Amino acid sequence: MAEFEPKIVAFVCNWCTYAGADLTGTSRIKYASNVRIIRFPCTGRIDYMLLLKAFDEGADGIIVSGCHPNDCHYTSGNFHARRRWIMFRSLCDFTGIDTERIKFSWVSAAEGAKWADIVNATVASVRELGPYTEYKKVAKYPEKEVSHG
Amino acid sequence: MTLGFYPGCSLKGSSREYAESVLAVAKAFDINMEEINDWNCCGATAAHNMNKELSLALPARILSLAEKQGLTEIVVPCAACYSRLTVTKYELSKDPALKTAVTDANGLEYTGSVSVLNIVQMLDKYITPNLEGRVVKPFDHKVACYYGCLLVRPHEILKFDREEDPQSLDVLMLKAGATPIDWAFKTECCGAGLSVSRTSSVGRLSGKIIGDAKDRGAEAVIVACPMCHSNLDMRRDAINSYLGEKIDIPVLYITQAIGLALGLDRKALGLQRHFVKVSV
Amino acid sequence: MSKIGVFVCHCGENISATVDCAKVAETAGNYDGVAYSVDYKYMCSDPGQNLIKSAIKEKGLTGVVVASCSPRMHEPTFRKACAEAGLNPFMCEMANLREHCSWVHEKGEATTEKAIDLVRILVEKVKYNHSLSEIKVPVTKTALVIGGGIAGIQASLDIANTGHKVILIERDPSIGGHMSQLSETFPTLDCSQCILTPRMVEVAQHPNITLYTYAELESLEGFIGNFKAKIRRKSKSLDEKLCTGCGLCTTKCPAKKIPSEFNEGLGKRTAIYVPFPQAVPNKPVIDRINCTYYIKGKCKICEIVCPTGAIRFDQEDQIMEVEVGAIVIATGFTVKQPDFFPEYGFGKYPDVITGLQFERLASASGPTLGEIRRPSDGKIPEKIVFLACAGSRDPAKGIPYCSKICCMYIAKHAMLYQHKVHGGKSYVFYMDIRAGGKMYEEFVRRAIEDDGVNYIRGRVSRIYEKNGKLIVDGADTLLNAMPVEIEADMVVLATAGVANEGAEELAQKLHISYDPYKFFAEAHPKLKPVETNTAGIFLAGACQAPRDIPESVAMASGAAVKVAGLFSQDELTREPIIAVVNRQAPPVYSSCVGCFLCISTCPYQAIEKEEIKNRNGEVIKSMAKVNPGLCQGCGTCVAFCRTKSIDIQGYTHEQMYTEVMALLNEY
Amino acid sequence: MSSDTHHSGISGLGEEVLGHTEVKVSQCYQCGKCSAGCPLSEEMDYPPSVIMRMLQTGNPDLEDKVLRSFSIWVCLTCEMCFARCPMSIDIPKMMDFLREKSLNEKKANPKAKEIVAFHKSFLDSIRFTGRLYEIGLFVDYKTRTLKILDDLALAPKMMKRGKLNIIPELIKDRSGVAAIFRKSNKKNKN
Repeated sequence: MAEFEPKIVAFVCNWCTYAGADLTGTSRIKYASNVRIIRFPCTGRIDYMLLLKAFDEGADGIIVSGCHPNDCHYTSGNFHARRRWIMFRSLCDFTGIDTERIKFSWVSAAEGAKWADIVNATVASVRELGPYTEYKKVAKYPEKEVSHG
Repeated sequence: MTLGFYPGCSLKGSSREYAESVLAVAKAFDINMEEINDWNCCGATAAHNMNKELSLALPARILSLAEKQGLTEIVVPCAACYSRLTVTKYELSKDPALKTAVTDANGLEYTGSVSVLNIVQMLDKYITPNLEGRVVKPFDHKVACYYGCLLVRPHEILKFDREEDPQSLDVLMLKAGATPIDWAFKTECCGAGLSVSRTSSVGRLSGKIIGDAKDRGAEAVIVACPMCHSNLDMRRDAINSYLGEKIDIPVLYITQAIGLALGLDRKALGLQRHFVKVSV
Repeated sequence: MSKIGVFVCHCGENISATVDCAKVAETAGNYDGVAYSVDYKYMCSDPGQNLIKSAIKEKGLTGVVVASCSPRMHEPTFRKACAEAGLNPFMCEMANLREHCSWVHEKGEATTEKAIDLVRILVEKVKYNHSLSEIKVPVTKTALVIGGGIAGIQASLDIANTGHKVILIERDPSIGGHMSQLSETFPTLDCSQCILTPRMVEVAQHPNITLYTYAELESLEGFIGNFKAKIRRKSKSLDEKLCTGCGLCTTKCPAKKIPSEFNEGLGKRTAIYVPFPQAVPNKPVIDRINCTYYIKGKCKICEIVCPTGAIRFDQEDQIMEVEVGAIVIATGFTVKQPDFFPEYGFGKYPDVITGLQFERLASASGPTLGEIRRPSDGKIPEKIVFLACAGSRDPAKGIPYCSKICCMYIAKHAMLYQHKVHGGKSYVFYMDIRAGGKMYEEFVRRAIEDDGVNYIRGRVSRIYEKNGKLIVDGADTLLNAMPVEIEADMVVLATAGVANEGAEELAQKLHISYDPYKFFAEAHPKLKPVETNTAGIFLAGACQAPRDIPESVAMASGAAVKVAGLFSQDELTREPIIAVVNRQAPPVYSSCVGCFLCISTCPYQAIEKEEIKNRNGEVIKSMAKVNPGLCQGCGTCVAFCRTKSIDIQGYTHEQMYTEVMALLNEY
Repeated sequence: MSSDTHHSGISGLGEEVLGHTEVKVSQCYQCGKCSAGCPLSEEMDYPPSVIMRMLQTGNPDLEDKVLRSFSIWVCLTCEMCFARCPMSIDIPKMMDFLREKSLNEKKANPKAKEIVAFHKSFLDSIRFTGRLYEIGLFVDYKTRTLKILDDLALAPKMMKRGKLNIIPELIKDRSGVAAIFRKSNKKNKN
């Protein structure tokens, strides 16, 4: 039987992590192809409702990644993102959304290898957790089969 | 208070004065040293030279026995045993498959909960804080503190002192009233495991060490390892013939030197057992 | 109904080697709203761009998705092509099939599927793109150059000579940098000071350059063309206008035993001091940490002897604000210091020194007036050993990179030693000799063949002192790794070139990126070597990586041209990726409820309160308004807005939600 | 990681070394700092950096020479090379592996006869008593090497100073220790 291939959505900032992932490419470092990157100007722009939307649409795991603390291109966007993540995580825990499926990290424009490591680690851990069919239950949707190619 | 104690083979045989001095110093500070029941040899250099699994299984048995006995901290005065035990803990903690293979071979439970102290760590933790005021006969000599290999290397695993120009023994000796000298062979190898099988190499390697200590005016060499001691002391003839001169600087275990500073009986510290007469 | 064109690039084989480009184009062609889809070998080439342009015209495309490399590489290229064909450039988006897909995954179906997904996301996004117009901003035609070493000096002069104003700030009391410390320079052996000092004087006298020494950047705001920099002018305890630079104070100062930074600790200086005789400006500063008056509350000898009464003990640091349009960073590098080489006894044995210290010994202006004398007892070393790669190419010590300049300066040092100490013996322990550069290899050969420097291929294990000699334990790897022991009188370590202390903080103040070694990051390793990722901020010299003098100078001139290019325009256009508050005609006006959370969160103070008044002049609503000149488009306000009234162009709610939905709802 | 091996371009003995010790011979850039600091380097037929180079070649003849070398036996695992290696290559660990392999393939260098004999005598002593029995070790070692006269003067001096036990210290669970030997030896017979 084919191994479960989780769908991972990555919300990344343009200046650090997107550029870092570019560097992964220019360095030809290979990583799991399960991830799809969505580019934001800054992690500060990321409205966390988007994360719920991603789960709602069938994502099994999520990466949110931006600049390291103090390195934000816009000074403080990543601090807002981090603070918001702390709040959001406790809200998720409260409502029963599996926060183990959300990986929050910093990857700078110089950390191409780190980006590959984070993607691989996230894919491996989400693969372990299995398809996120639970979300529909948590979100009180009528249960229906979610297919995973 | 009570501490676990793993003497190792040398301390029961050719280096029994080390054991005697460790116990004498511990006793002076009301520390009870509880020996691990039915302990075995750690396998030393021979085991890891010949057979990796054996080199981990033997130390693991010792650690398992200590656990069984309810000991949380064991003192391992022999630097070689200390190295083997610490390396084993490290290897088993990072490789679960290896841990299974080893516990399987041993037939004993192993959790890795016992912490392993070398002699300097033990002295630093339990003796040094109370040493001041107890020194009745300051060890007023110029000493060359010799660390050898296995007390400080590999740093990644042992995480003890620093690899180049370590200081922990020097600091201890300073507190015992000695004047530690700055010298160049603190961590050079004495020849260790080749003592019997290739005595000529030992003469050369240990010769450089004793020679440098002498050149810089040391009146005693301080060690914390029975292998170092036996090479620098028992192999003095080979050393002297390599150097082409007769050097009679004595080699003392750190616990013997501290024992002397505490005013303990020379015989209780086993000084009469040395090959090179301890004149200091 | 959208009419979108999809253009899938093979990038030679960079994409097509692992992605089935034809299949991507074919699949995309079937999506709703896609009017045209094609794959082509080089989309960025002229024919490739023409393909896009003609499709826009012929098919009447309303949106374009180019599936090729990273938008960070070619977004401007393709947006310009669209504009040329009459399509609003912001109707063009890029799917990153190369860096994020073909280069990082193995060939296979999964990789092609990912490529298809990436294209689909952007096809859906572009449906919600809007035509945007670029924003015009004015340009302040003054440049700020940070750092007054050779790179900063060159950049300042080049910019100033194009007729633009330059503000040059230097953290030390004098400009000159490391180059002023050097003895002679490779491969010509011309005297460093002789070629540098005229330039230093030129800087001081140039009508377009304002020089502030003993000054550091405090903070920076704004954006390309419109920066506001705060500069801290550290107190020199001196009224510079009154000081004539006579130097009487420095001769009378009683605190004479302070290690001289200029002489790398090998010489001494006073507490009130001019770092070196050729300093620019040639006026002293008081080093308050070592000044007797500041320590003990009395002394003031300098004040008593000063003929013009220029000493100011109560002078305070000044913060001044300047407006500049561009910034050149030229802060240079430093070398690794003691404790980093315990096995070499660096810091423990006075005769184990750094290359920079050797420069001072060899320099005619140095503490030994150019005679090679060892620091411990002043003797001339009969045997000297040079160690290459002291710290460099040493991952165990955290420096995997090659410091690049050492091979050359070691050859120079050994050569200078041989020239100055007749009959002396010199040894160089090296791993590889990296002498790439004009006349460089020839120079090294000269050291070996003509000057008799002994090169030994091997790294030294340790150095210890014995009977006044430094015993160097090495091995000759070209002779079966035979042990080599040299009894030397002096050892010179070619210590690794590393980023300046504080480089990280400076990068954070400037909002530029830096690499893991804290060297500042260029925008593109090949094509944008002097640009940073922040528009309007440029790099020169060794702050970007270890560099020698010719490279630093070339880079500085490069940065200067970039600045001059920028200043040749009266207005700049900026991408309209900025926040907007929704607003409609009365009676709705806006969904903004005037909580102004956005104002408190905006890092650029770009949002203000606006009062909407009725015809009678009565305030009927108070709402947020974005100043497009100040907004940098980070979008922090967007995530904060409780009523979703503020949105960011190019990354709107509609666009981002669409991307998420498009990604997971497969066709 | 197996994929790591696959991409490393290391073959033969170097690959085995990687598999058993995580030491990647291609990491060595031949600076020679190990050989420069090795206390036994001058007694070796191939100093440590040369051993690394031989393994890098993947040449079977050179690999055979490594296993038959005297170097691997005279190495004291003093860890100096590892401590100072700029690439943090764990040479001592690799040496352990090479010794074990050399022994298993009966390639131990004849010059190392005494060293090997000593290790064997040492292990035998523990195998049977659980602890090191020094007289037993000496006797056993001397019968293995026929070096009867060496160190003969040492024993009485040690005896006089109470440094030699006439009777071996026997641990109770000798069968337990013997079992450890048996199980660990399954894979390699020595």
